[in-house]
Amino acid sequence: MSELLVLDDLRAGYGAAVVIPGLSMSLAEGEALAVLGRNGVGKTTLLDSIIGVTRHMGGSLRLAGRELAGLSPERRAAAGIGWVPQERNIFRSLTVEENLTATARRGRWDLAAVYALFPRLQERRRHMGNQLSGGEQQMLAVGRALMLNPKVLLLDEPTEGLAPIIIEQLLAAIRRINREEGIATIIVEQHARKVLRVTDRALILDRGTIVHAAPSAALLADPAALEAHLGVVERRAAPA
Amino acid sequence: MTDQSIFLSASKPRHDSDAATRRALDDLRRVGRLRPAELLFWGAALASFLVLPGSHLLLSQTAILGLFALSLDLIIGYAGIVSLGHGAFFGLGAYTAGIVSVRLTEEPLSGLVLGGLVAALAGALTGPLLTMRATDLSRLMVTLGIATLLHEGANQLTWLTGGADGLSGVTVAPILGLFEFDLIGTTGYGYCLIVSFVLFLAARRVVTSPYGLSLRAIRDNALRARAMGIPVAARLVGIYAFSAFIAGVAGALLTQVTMFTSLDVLGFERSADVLLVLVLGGVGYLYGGLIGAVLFTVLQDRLATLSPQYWQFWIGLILVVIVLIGRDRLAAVPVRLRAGLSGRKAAAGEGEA
Amino acid sequence: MIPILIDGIAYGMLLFVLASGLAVTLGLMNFINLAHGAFAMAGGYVTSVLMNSHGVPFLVTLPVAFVVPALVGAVLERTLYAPLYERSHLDHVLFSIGLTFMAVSATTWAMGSQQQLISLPGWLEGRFALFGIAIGRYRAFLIVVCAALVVALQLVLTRTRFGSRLRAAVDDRRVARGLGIRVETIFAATFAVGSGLGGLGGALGVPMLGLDPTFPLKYMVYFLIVVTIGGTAGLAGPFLAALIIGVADVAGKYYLPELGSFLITLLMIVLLVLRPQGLIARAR
Amino acid sequence: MSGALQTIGLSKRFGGLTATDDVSFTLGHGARHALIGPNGAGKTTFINLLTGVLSANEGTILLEGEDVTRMPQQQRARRGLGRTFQINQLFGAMTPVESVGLAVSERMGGGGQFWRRLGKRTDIVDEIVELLRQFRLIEVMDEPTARLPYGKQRLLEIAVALASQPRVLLLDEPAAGVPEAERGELLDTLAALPRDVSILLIEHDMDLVFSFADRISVLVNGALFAEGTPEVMRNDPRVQDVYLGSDNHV
Amino acid sequence: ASLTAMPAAAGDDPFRIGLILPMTGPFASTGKEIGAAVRLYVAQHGETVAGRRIEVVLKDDGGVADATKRIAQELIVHDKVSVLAGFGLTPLALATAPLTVRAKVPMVVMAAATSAITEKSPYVTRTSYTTPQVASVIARWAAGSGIKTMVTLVSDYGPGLDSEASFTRSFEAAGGKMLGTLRVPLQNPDFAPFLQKLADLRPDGVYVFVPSGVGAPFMKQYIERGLDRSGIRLISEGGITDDEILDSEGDPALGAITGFHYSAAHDSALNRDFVTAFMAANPGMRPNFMAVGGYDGMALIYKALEKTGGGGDGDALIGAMKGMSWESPRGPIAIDPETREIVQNVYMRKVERVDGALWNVEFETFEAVKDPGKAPS
Ligand SMILES: Nc1ncnc2c1ncn2[C@@H]1O[C@H](COP(=O)(O)OP(=O)(O)OP(=O)(O)O)[C@@H](O)[C@H]1O
Ligand SMILES: Nc1ncnc2c1ncn2[C@@H]1O[C@H](COP(=O)(O)OP(=O)(O)OP(=O)(O)O)[C@@H](O)[C@H]1O
Ligand SMILES: [Mg+2]
Ligand SMILES: [Mg+2]
Repeated sequence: MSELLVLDDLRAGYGAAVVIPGLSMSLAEGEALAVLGRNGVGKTTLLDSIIGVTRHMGGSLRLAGRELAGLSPERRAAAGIGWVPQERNIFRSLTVEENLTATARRGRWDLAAVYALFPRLQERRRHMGNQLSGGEQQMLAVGRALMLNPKVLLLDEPTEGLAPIIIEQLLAAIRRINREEGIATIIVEQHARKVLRVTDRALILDRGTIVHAAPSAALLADPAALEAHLGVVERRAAPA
Repeated sequence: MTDQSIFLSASKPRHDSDAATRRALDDLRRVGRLRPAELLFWGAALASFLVLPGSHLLLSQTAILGLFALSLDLIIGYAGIVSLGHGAFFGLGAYTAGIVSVRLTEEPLSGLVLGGLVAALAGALTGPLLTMRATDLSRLMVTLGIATLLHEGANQLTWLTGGADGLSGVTVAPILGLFEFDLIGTTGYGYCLIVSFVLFLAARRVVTSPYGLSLRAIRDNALRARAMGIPVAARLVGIYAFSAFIAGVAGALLTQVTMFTSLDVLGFERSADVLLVLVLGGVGYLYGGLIGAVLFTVLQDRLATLSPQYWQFWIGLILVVIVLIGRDRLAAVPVRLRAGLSGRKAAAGEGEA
Repeated sequence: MIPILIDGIAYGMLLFVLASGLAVTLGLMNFINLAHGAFAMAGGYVTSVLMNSHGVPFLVTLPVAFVVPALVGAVLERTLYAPLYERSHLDHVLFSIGLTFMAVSATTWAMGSQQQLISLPGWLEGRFALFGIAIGRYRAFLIVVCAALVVALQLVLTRTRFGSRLRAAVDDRRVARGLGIRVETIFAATFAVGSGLGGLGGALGVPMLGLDPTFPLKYMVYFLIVVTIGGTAGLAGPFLAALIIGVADVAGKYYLPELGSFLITLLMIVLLVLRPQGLIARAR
Repeated sequence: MSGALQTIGLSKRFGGLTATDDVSFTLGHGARHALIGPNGAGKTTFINLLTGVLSANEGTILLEGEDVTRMPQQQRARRGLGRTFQINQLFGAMTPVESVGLAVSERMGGGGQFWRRLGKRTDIVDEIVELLRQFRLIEVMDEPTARLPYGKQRLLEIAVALASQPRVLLLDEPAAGVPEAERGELLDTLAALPRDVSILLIEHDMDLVFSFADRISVLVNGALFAEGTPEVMRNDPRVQDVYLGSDNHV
Repeated sequence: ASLTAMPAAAGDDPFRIGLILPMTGPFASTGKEIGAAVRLYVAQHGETVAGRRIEVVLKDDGGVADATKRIAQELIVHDKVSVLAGFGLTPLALATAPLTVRAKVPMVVMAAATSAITEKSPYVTRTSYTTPQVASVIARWAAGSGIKTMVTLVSDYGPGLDSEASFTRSFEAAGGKMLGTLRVPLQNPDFAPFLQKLADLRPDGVYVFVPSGVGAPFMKQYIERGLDRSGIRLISEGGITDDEILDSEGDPALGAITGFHYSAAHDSALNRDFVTAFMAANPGMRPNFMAVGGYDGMALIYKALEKTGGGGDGDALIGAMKGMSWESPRGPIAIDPETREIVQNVYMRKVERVDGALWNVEFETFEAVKDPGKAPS
């Protein structure tokens, strides 16, 4: 597998605030990477910096050998990055269908394919973006990114607000996309266990730096690490 | 940590919580804290009265303009309502005071108060039009429209307002029967200063009160404010009427020191000027209007002598430049003065819709 | 009755022609551009100067009256307007009023404060009878031009992806860029078109309104009323609004003269209070 | 007897779509009730109807027995109906202290007072601090909310709702965006609320739902589909294939 | 005399004239014309009168009443002016008039035209004109030239209404019949409804009073609707063909019949010199009724000062002004001793093209017209 996306000492933040002091990682074609971490450690900032909507402060990032550092977000998107922002940011004055088609690029993922994955969206396709339920917006955000037919998918908490059954379908779909279409994926998630099941490798961030990197399977089987870095413990039933 | 109800905990504060409590108090009070720079400002105002007798006439009009701009700051900076027609209230106050003097009494204070009240009433009546699901644009146009109606109305009701010729025959008795309005304008200026100061204190109290906080909240996110039980519409109308009151008093002051009033008090130019004044001084910290008025008067003087025909050009240029540089960034330049006066972190956000 | 109606429609068309550009910049791009009148004025001067000083025929000047303001608009957009999209509406108002003031003085300086008047080609002068009703030729001409404009613009906005990309960019610049929309280009183009339309409107307005440097301020309210009442969903709204206002105004002044000067303002206030988003609003 | 909150034949239509379909539902006093259902089932709409953000086409809403169907939001809130939003609704320019403080002072009827000064009453301040501590917001309490990381904002969202001391609390996916680790604490906080506060929880995190709720209703296509104890619901095959899916997370 | 606010050099005691004009804002053109005329007068007649050095202190009030009042006050208190002059609009004059009573300072109104102004203070006099003065003459002329029925079409504001009232009074007094009164809002791009009404009413003639800027588009639309060929005669107050903008109004203005107290085309040696000198000193500008008002205002002050032998006392000056009469570019004029109002000829004019430019050519004169607005004493 060839390296598709390579970050080399990437530094980024907002205004004067450095959130990512220098991060290096790489992602192979068709590989799925989980990015974990507590609140505010810089997961979103990492994804936003890859698509280029934060302040670039140094370092390089290459997509299929092409330097992105200098490029505007729209150029990076064109270069093959599909982005699902954390807060979904559905275009409220576009219909569901317009949301999907406005930014679409030719490829395997077209309206039919997205509607097949999320039949719900088809039922709602005349609705305005702000007339959707939280989960529907989430589906739309994912569908919108897929319609870009990207080389790399950036998913910022894509399962948030989705019903369990939909989550299963989505994660399965993502898995399939990696395997069959060779699209690489970075998933930021709160539910460590859920994503570790469907990703190849996992990174744990703290204060914008990688504090733990391991194959997903290994991390899944290592409660100690999860506990240490994420404070995740087997839940006891609540009192009362 | 959660072994007991959070609702009881207020009664038994923890030892480790003192530091936190202090920080919280600090944060809450920072808006209301009286800053030395404020004393400085009013000191300067007083000094201008004693030191510059020659400019009392001009200073009176500056003070009036400042008071007017302050009232606009209340709705733009604190209620987040953009208005192109605030002149309506100024004009109402001006005409009321004039008509009171012509028909009822020449005693100034009654004209002043009535002017304010009539404007406030108008504010309370028109306020609701601006609160229901209105957008910035619709507010802009509705306020503008209301001002236009008043202007046209005043133009038509010649028997009451004197129409386009203006309302002459306004005479004002000595204030409290003691201080007569003199040609040099000393009484007038003193009068304007005191009234402005009192109303400023009132406004300051309002914006630093829980009421003021709720206004900031509404401007920020009305949906959440409602869910909190805040009667959004009522609060907005309240501040709008209060602002109208101040604008009305300002108008009344103008009529009384000029002993005349005419349609231009209701004109679009007034509303535009006062907006400019406020922007010159900075929106959202109450002193903007007052400081802006001083700057504006100086500018007007300089520019008008510089190139009378084209002074509008320079005013325009100033506006453009101010906006391009960014009003918040400009405001950050004299950080000390501004922070001193407002006590607001830049982070607390510029005050506009 | 009928003549009044026709006059009203024609007046409405005039209003629409003047406001169509604003319907683009304000309506679609959500920039409260009070300086719209300045672009209209530019178009007007282009036409009057070309006709009076260079004897160019009226129809030939119209395209120029579109192109010149469009170019000016494009340049200003890149240099001055672009940084302000993200800013508050108050900033838009202040900035564009300032720009208007500058335009007014600058024009007074360059062109003098006197009225610019142009004489129309004979075939647009006077009136002709249709089913026994005398209609001003020029007014009829306006009606045709507007109808064409609306249809064309509406098609571009609804039938092409341009429309949805534009609205997406307006809704959320940051994410739109992140999804590959060339926001800068789209905005520049749209703004240029808006300014061009403004210019065209100004040019078409000269024969009826005359033209002098105070034009942008004198008619600002009219542009704004049309777009605000019409709503920001596209051009259909403003078109409808212009018709309503035109007819209401003419009829009002004819049948209830004493209300004459209040009618439109009242109408506007009522409509805006009932429908703050305008007649044809975009779902929000 | 009518519970803390009750609806009778409640319906809401958006154009052709029936988002809430003749829902008759009772939230018992001191209930720990969860409302689950597929995306777009109508859960948020239901809450928006209860709180008055949307007005119903048909049906009645009773709050503590009182008909509030036509009552504006703020009045329902003042009668003790509190909520959190699925998508954060916060005061971006205000600090957590101010946000929570506002809620508290409004509850104490202070918001209408334009003469009092902020931060005069220390008992209010103590309450604010205590609440912020519980939600781990102390260290960011004087930062502008807009600058807080999303997770912190989620927590503030709940803290603000609690500050109004609602008698009936409607939580719309409170855990969404809260990291797994902190969910436990969130859950504990909710569990620690006084028993007489009645809570309706909407959540897609089944671990949370099952450990919190003593009763669960399932909403599908706007209509009540099933209701019962967690055990019953978890093993109800119909619920599994419309909502839970194959592995039901416990 | 320098047009500045410079205080006089120590020692000599100049005679200061406070000139308040709208130099900025929508009425700036008024200030421009008057300012230019005043400058011209001083240039032509020297800087010293009866031994006093004349110093004109020019201030801009932007056409806003409270500014005018304030400036007048400052001029009196600080600059110690002996005469106030200028006043571009009625409200500006009315705002200041009461002040002159207190300060005993004469006030020469050079532009404002509402009749009542001179009644507000015994120190006010005027060198412009009054609306009724002109309107009444036009009415008499119309009645006298076979027009039986009229309609008035005026801008809906003070001056317009004054004009309408006084025209109606005089026209009916002269036996004519009014068929209706049309009032056009100031902000009104489209005259269609009013012109339609006019056409419906079918009068012999229509009397029009609109601000000068509005004149051109009005006449254009008047012609567009073919009313010029409908037999309704268009007769207007002179403002509609204001000399300053007349030439730019183009063909639509040709043949327009107006009545006014001054035309730059007035046929007299004095006027020809005045116009030539004025246009030489101010390229691209043509003196209009404002200019002549300012010119004559200065003349009045100069003559009064000579009469008082340099005495600056207010009562003496106003006394000297009363009954003053002299030859002005507009023809013979005088100040009515009772009312302090100007008495002057009013002319009927027709717009004609004279060697390439449009001019108001006078064809009939009504001599020594007093202001009918005042009770005839
Ligand atoms: N717009 C902004 N301006 C300034 N600082 C910001 C901004 N957005 C985020 N930050 C800071 O950057 C840091 C990282 O935030 P980020 O949202 O990337 O964390 P995260 O891991 O995505 O958190 P979460 O799990 O809650 O989404 C936080 O400390 C936050 O305060
Ligand atoms: N303003 C609106 N106009 C039209 N349809 C709407 C509107 N708001 C919501 N809907 C539709 O109503 C249905 C119910 O929406 P709701 O937000 O209540 O679902 P939900 O149960 O909260 O879903 P989720 O679990 O994804 O939040 C959705 O299908 C949505 O498309
Ligand atoms: Mg994040
Ligand atoms: Mg929901």
